[in-house]
Amino acid sequence: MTTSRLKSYDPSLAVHDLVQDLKWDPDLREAFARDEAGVLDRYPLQGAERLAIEKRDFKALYDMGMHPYLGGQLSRLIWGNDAGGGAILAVNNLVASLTGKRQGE
Amino acid sequence: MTTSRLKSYDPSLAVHDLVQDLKWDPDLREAFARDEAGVLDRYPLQGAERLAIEKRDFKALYDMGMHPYLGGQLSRLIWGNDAGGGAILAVNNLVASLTGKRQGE
Amino acid sequence: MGEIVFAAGIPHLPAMVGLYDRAPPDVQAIVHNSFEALHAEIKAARPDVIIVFANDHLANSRIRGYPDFLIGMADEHRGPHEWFKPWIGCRDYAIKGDRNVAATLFRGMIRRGIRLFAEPGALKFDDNISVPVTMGNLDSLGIPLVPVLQNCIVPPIPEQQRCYEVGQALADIIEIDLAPDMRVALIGSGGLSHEPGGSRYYVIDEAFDRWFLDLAASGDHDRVLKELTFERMEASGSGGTVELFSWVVIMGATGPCKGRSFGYAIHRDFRCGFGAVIWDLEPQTAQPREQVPA
Amino acid sequence: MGEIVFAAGIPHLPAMVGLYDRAPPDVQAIVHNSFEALHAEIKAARPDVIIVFANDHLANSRIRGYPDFLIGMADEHRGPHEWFKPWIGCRDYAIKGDRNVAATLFRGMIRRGIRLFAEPGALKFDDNISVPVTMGNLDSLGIPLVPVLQNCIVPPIPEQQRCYEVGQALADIIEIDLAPDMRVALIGSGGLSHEPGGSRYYVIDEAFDRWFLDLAASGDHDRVLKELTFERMEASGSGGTVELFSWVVIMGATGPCKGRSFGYAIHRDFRCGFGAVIWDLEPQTAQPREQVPA
Ligand SMILES: [Fe+3]
Ligand SMILES: [Fe+3]
Repeated sequence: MTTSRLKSYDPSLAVHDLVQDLKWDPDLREAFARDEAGVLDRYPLQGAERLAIEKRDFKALYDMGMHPYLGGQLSRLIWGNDAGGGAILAVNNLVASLTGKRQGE
Repeated sequence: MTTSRLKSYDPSLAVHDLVQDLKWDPDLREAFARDEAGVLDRYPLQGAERLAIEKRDFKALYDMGMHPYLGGQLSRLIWGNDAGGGAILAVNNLVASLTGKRQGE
Repeated sequence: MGEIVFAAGIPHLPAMVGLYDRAPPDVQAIVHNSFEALHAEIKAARPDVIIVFANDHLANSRIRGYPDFLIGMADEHRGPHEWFKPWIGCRDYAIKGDRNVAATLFRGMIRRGIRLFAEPGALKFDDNISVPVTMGNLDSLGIPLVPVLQNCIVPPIPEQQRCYEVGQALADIIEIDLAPDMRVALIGSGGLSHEPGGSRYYVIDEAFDRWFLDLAASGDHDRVLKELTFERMEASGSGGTVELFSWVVIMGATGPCKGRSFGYAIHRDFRCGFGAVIWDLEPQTAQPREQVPA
Repeated sequence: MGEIVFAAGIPHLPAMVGLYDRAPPDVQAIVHNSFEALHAEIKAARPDVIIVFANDHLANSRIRGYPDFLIGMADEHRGPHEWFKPWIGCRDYAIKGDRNVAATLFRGMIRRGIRLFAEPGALKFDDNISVPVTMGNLDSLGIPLVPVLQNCIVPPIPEQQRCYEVGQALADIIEIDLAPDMRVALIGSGGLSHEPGGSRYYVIDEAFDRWFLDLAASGDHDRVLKELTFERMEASGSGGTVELFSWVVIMGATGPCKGRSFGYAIHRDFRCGFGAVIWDLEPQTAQPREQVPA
């Protein structure tokens, strides 16, 4: 039985603003690809929050209360956003991080 | 018995955006003082709505659903905003428009 | 007195667009037939406006300032928004809006105690509006569309009872506030079972989907309100299945009536079950808001 | 387990600042004594944070996208906002915020089903926060302040029952979610009878104001919930008197307890009645949320 992560998410996390800004601002996306640390510096991320982003540790992010819908979008911002390629890689890597298993194992 | 205008206000009127923009933007305020018609042109005001603004006819604005709190602020944007001077003139002119009576009559 | 002349619920899975060509023929057929029916039956119903309720997916408002319902008042709606283009893989589109209908809905909801937010400028559309418009070629019909983006995933979420009430208010506005003889088509866009961003991203709950499609077509709204709970939908895929609240808004507007489905398709790469329902409205839908006992 | 150590309701009439010097001495004395009591009793209560609920007055959000409650998360709050300076005529101020307390309130309200919006950056303050801070010299106390701006005037409005529930949730958050031993002061800022922007701009309803001050000090929350209705407040001055909903939030947080007033002042140029109440909290406020039968 999986319980809903939605109702226990933490709306105050700064990572949510990061993902929403990245979606809305192509220039920021470009800066993020070129200099991720520089972009992360602009947000009041907690230490563990920032480390989890850097390590692509979605399980840690979700455990600290990141909203999963924005988690899915963060995975696409990192690994790719095109339907037939990057987005599939993003889903696979996200699921692997959350479950500890690679797809197909 | 006066009934509340609040619950029957019309949230879709463009005059609300005009007043909120004027509060938030000193440059627009300056433009409004210099060239009111030019500023009004930027908003999708209905004919009667625009005419009422031009004629300082607050009764007409309220009857078409303007929110009275923003009406009070529009009066200060027109007649003055300082506590001891313009704001008093604004209140008096607003009340005169709404009641058909000048203050002190 | 306006009238509801068409009502449907249909999922908007983005992968169904980008990965359509790679899907098996039987899956393609169900998707194709469902959107073809959507297009043809809307056209036949001759509506003056199409109102779509759909999950906003956190695309237009900060998560820390998130409205339950947000209506698009613009004269034209364009999509998909830039970042969603490669992800959905659909064509660009532009479809007329209807500022008057949107303003009437806005005013009408507020006066009925329902907090609706309104955006006079451009909204960012992802799969929510882009999939039904492009897969159903709704932009070729020449009928204006009014989008109402809905909070299905950011707590506190308007759940089934509230969504049904919003639908009842919508019916009331159509009947009382809209211009006389205005013909209205309604679409709820979202679902079926899926878990975007979750550990069960690839899990589709076929049993739930088939149960839901039967329920939606049954016209038994007492059961809908009792059984289509947040918890049940979350168990069938967190953060995605709850988009079916958009269908509940439409059910609230039509009142109980039976529907037709065009088959159910399951395909792992879509990461979501697919199946649509078009409801058969009573002629004139005399009392659309009254709830008939089941 | 945090604790509520101070609670008060006080009006924020802007003209009371700008036109104070021209007011008669007896009016000045009541205003002065009330704010002096506010300052002194907060200081004596040694709170770690002051939380203020106050009408937003359409200063921070579009009327077409208006939140019911909006919390300021910034590390510092400055005011008054530029356009309100000449209108209020008060001095500039800067007062510490508390990001952690604000985040805890934000999270806590959302998890308790109450939609709170949050702004991490600067909020625009008018009389709502500026009057209590400058007239009460709260910025000299060195205690951080967390503002919660409230929708008192844009329908649909959270009315007395909802405001009381929000106050109960606030008490629950203070008791359960805040750091142990955290001491909290609460202020409801707004009222009494006035009608800003209305035809009765100059009308003050003395009978209502005196009735309300007695009611607020009585601790009879059953009567508050039954009698302090939107309609009654609107009858005593539209769009202004309803700010007393902010006091109801505080009452919901403290639970029933008696209060002290510092007199009632009426002065035409203030365009609003004036009178404050400080509530006497039970020592330890053991069960602040349980409602004692009247
Ligand atoms: Fe969706
Ligand atoms: Fe006020």
